[in-house]
Amino acid sequence: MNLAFRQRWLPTLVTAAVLLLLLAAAGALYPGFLRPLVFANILRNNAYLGILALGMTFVILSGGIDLSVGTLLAFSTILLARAIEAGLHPLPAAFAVAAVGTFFGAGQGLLIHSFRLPPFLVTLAGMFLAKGLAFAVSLQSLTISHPHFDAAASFRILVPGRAPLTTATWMFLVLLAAGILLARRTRFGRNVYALGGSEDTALLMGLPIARTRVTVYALSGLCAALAGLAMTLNTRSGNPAIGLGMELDAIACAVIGGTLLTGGVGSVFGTFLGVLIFGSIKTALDFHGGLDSSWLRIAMGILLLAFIVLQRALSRSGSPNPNS
Amino acid sequence: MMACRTSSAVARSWLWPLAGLLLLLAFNGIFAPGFFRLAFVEGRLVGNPVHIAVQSSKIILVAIGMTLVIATKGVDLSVGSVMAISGSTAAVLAAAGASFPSLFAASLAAGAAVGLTNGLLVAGLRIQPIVATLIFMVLGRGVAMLIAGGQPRPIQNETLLFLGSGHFWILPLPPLLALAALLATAAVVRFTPLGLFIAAAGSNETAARLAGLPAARIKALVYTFSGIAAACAGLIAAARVETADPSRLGELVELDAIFAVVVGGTALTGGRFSLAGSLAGALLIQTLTLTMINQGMPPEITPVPKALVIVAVCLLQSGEFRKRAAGLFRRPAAA
Amino acid sequence: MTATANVPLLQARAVVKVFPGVRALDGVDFTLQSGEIHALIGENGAGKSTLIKVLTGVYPRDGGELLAGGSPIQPRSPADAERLGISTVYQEIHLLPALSIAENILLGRQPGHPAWIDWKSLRRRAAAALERVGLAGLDPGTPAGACSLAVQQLIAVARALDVQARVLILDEPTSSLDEQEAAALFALMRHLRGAGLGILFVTHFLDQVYAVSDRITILRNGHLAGVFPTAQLSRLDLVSHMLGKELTASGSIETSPGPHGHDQKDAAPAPLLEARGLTRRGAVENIDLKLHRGEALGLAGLLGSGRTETARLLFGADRRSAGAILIDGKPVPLRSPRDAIRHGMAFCSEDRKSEGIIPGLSVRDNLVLAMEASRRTLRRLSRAKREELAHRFIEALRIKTPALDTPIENLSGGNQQKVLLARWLCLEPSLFILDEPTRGIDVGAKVEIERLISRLRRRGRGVLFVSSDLEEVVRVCDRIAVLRDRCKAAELSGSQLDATTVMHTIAGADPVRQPAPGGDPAPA
Amino acid sequence: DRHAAGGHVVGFAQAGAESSWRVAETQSIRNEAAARGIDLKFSDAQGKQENQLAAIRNFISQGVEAIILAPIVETGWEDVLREAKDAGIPVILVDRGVAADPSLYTTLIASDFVAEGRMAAEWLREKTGGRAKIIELQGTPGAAPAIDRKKGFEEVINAEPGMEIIASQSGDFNIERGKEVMEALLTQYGGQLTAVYSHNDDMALGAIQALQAAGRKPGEEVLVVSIDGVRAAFEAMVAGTLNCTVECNPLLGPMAFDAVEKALAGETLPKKIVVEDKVFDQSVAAEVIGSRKY
Ligand SMILES: Nc1ncnc2c1ncn2[C@@H]1O[C@H](COP(=O)(O)OP(=O)(O)OP(=O)(O)O)[C@@H](O)[C@H]1O
Ligand SMILES: Nc1ncnc2c1ncn2[C@@H]1O[C@H](COP(=O)(O)OP(=O)(O)OP(=O)(O)O)[C@@H](O)[C@H]1O
Ligand SMILES: [Mg+2]
Ligand SMILES: [Mg+2]
Repeated sequence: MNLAFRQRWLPTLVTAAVLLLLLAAAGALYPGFLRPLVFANILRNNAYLGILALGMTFVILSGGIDLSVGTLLAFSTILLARAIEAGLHPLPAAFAVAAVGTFFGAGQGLLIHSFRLPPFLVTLAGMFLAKGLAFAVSLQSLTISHPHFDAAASFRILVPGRAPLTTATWMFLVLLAAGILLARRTRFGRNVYALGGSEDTALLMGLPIARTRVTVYALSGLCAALAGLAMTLNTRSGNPAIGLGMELDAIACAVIGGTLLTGGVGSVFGTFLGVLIFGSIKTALDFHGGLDSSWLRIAMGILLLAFIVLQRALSRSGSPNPNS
Repeated sequence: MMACRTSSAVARSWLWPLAGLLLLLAFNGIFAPGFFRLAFVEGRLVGNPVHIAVQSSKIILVAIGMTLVIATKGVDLSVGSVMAISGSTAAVLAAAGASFPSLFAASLAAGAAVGLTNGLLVAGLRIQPIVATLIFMVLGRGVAMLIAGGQPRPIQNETLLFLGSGHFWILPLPPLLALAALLATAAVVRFTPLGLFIAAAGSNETAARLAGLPAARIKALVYTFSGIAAACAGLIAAARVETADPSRLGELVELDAIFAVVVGGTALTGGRFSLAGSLAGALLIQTLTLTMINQGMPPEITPVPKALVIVAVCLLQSGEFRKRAAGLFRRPAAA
Repeated sequence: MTATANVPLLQARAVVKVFPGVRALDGVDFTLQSGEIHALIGENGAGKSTLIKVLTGVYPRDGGELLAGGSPIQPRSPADAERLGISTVYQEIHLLPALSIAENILLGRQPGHPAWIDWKSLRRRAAAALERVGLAGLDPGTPAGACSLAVQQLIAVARALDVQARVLILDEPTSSLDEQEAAALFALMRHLRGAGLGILFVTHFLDQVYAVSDRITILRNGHLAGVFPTAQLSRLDLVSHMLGKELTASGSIETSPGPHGHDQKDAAPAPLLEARGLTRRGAVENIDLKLHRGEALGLAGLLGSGRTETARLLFGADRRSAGAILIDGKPVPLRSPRDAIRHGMAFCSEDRKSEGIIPGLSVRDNLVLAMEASRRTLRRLSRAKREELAHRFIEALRIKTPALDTPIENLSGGNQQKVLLARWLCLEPSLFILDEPTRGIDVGAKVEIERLISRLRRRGRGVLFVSSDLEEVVRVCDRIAVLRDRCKAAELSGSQLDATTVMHTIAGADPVRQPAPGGDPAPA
Repeated sequence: DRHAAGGHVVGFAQAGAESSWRVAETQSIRNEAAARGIDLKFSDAQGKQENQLAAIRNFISQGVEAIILAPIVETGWEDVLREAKDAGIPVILVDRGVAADPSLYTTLIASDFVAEGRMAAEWLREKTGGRAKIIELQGTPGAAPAIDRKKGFEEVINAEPGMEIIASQSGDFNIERGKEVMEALLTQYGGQLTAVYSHNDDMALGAIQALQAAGRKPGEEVLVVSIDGVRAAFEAMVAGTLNCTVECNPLLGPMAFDAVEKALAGETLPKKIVVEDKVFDQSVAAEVIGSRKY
């Protein structure tokens, strides 16, 4: 293996290996686990999280962080529900919500960039703001009922094994593919890596820093809105109180997938694997079903920890330049 | 390279949250008559300023540890769960009849153990701090629930209860304790080389290691300290309401603490920290909460002003913003 | 060059730049003609890099004007400057270590559709760009961070050359290059000059100034100290203008106290430091070294030959996979820099940006850091002591800083390097490992460092000296170990200590030519 | 065979473990399952609806025979419930209804939160003769019990000219916030205050501490009413600091499994089984406290 190949693929391979190990272990322990249906459910149940983590990956790659995505998702769901309730057709409503999310993110990006504010605080403010706005739209959750929306929500393609791929799943997969291309194949994507690697360097290389940074947060806002859309497709309702702590889950997925919080290193596909690891652990715990609330949390923590440590150990033993 | 910071601006970054705090207090002074009224009840001082001080004690305690952790370019999300563990441990031991010193030691040891584990994961295994401590946020909550059996436990130890609601002369104990801890930490950081080491390890770990600093040990130490600080906060918070609720104690405190620290001028990129700033930040956040209650704001929209205050303080702190704002005022004059 | 004296390619008039506490540029004029190589010379902190950053829009200027081809320009960012045909290699190496070499060269101007990147032609173009700077063999897919500093510097040059520019600015591009690399770069520069480019070139090597430049602009303390055709300015005058004082020919700028130390007392039987079979997998193999008290040992070799790796292993900065290190004849474990420091070692890394300075901390704190770390107590050095140390070294090394508590990243590159040297000097180490300590340091300070080394030797300390400047290595050292292909190839001493012999040994004097990792060794 | 001998496999999708009330509910259901030899698959959603949805799907794909769901909100269950129905798995809802087609679930076993609020208000009206200045401590904004308990309470109060809510703030259903909010409100409204209404016991306990610290006499001069009926509330009533608590019974295990067994036996059940909530005040506290399990 040459250095270039290793540097690029090793983290992903290691993460994939960890995922396979996890699935194998779960399959051995719980007979019904390794079925298409269960996979389809993991995808469907984590579609919203995957979409959030996708946007988050770009933000983290650029050296930032976005804490607002959880509540922005909630705001999007309730806004959509309210809009449809007010008589708007779901399609323009969805576009409007996506636009609101994008603007929200871009606004944060503008603040962060033009005044050199810490992203952590700005998006923390964004988190509070979106929460307040969500409750301002409606204090209670709203059911969405519209024939076209219901059609979209009930659409599914059954793959062998009667495993349903729903609209939300498709949204996730399509966005994932787009995200991979965006990160790998476009100038914007590469500029994000450069910006996260070193802002000074990116500036001296003549890269468009302002545009890149604002776009990254706008993209994250858009992803949050789309995740909200996926969530409403899953629940056929808007809920202002949802999304609690989701930003942390999204960050965790990105990081498990090999993205470094210091920026500039990571991949969108890695994040996908991270989401699958996260989702599989939760599913495996549901299959076990014998733990009480306290042990469930402890087991969740220990499993996550075990797999992260394993990932570290594997990538360290395979890395070309083991440090210290 | 490109940042043209002057050292005096770095040293005085805590002035801005203080300015924010004073502004907020001024707002209350004008729009909430009687906000500052103090009274004596049974020989003790009560009133909003006292409440702010008492209610922010736990945030201050947590923020002390958080400041040092953030200075090493890390973050500790497990503090809330550590509070729950420490409070539950104390409650359970007290119910079993343990003496104050032993339950105090046990609680702090529990906090230190979680902190040390975080530190080893971060410094030894090089797991990213946000993930390592996120895991302990989930796991620690489970441990706390396990210790307390899932139920809130009454605190049955007089000394511990005294720490939470006792008074020294006319002043409530919790803020005094928090302040003492802050001053002690500030003294250690100032009069030993530890402060320099923490900043150095946070700013450029490789360089620090090559200069002979035990960077990994410093990190582990800092997380352990954060665990202990959070454990103290847990004891005081639990003692103040005479109950340790394993599922609620310390909930979301990490956000408040990080807010206090970062608003206080400590950079999340490491290398620069200010304990005084964290103190100002903690008081700011609690004053804000109290102001909103005082203004009768519907609880569901309280997050909005909170967001606005965060942005405002950030902008005040931003040299870039001040420059532009100054330019805005200068331009018409020039025309 | 008189023939081209029509409209200058790039011109600065009375440029002013003020930083808190310093007027970095104070009314500086500068003119670059097409078809010339123009050297910009000055002491550390004279304002060279600042001028370049003003020219390329990194810093907004506080006064004066810029013109290109006679018309005023207002570059607001390096991107603007690039659009105006100005391509720049900045002083500190600015590459993205996690990205591939190819991307580092072509970021921002990747081939392909405006949005899509065509990776295949990107790699091809990068390979071509690498070839121009003599790195033909290098895989463009390798992450840039895995390359040695010298290779990185060449990659940065390759990036600048890829632009269709009329002006090329090179801020200390040769600071980590060895002579052959530098010579290859000069050939390239001459070629570009022939094509009508104007090249602005900063270096602290006077030889290089005379080797390539047509004109010289000298800066002193943010002021213009003069513009001269190179052919009409003697070295002595050049240095006088730089330093702002008259020098007599005997002023020891070129000649420094050489290693008269062959009279070292061989009384001490055990060497101060001995390495036996030092090996780190993938880096160096089986290195044997001996360093006696009062001796300076040089490490010479091509880039990538393993000098830095050897130095790091000796200091415990990396784990060795085999071999032993003995101090005063006793094996010591040396598992970390801390261990090494405890045994009296000091190590000045070649990469001051990522392994040296601690940004955010003041000059004073950076300076006393190692001292504080080496103390066994939890007591801080007293404030007075800290100030005293800082003042002493600021004076001794002539460090130019507005104040003691200026953040170190605000110092010029050379002054940062001096602070790092001071960091170790105040520890009074018995064994000083210096990896490229003179990188980016002005002539005056270089002499100062050479003096310092001989002073250390006289006091019975040992010095391990790594430098790409062979002349310097020969001047400073009593013995030279030559590394080739990550193994020790030879050890030279006594009469063998002259640059040509060392060069031949490095290149593999025997008929079997060892290809250098990045290209072929240019003919001597 | 993973099925318990002679028993059934039942999944329980719990909302979280955020309060002693919730923990008691979980305990009751787990204990009852153990007592009946039922293999219970337990999932704790940690307060997140998305986890709960995932848990139900995982129960379905595992092939459980019945599902008990304690929904965290009312909306958003339509699809999973339909999936369960398609798979032939009866779903028993506990402690909160859902906004979905009633044919999708077997039955709902729950208290009526609005009625609880109403009962608290009625007790207060009776006790004060229709004259009170009340501070209300709300639950977490947006939570169904908070909304409904506020609604029920206001229904009664608004019809009563002598009763007025002078301030209403959220104490987030927890003791610490309850105390903090009360401290803040007391400096402002302390003079007029005659009663405190809290959406759960924990906040009421915090408020009592705040009142005491401010030199007031909760239970005597300031009446304190709350909802849930946890053990600590009874202790406070015995101590005379809390006046009344409306029980919201979390011990739903027996009822839930009765329903499960009936559903599995093919019997039809009423769509709603209302759990009778009782009002307890200081007069009965001492007798009842011995029988409190949680
Ligand atoms: N970003 C900055 N902030 C504050 N002061 C600065 C900054 N950059 C440079 N300076 C100051 O400006 C002066 C000129 O620095 P400059 O980097 O231009 O020197 P130089 O001639 O390039 O030196 P060297 O040869 O060491 O690279 C120095 O005194 C330096 O301390
Ligand atoms: N051509 C190359 N391709 C890839 N990696 C290289 C190359 N040259 C050096 N390296 C790597 O760069 C690092 C430093 O190299 P090394 O210590 O061998 O350099 P050196 O002999 O000090 O030369 P110099 O410092 O002048 O570059 C090592 O990790 C080495 O593996
Ligand atoms: Mg320079
Ligand atoms: Mg080297």
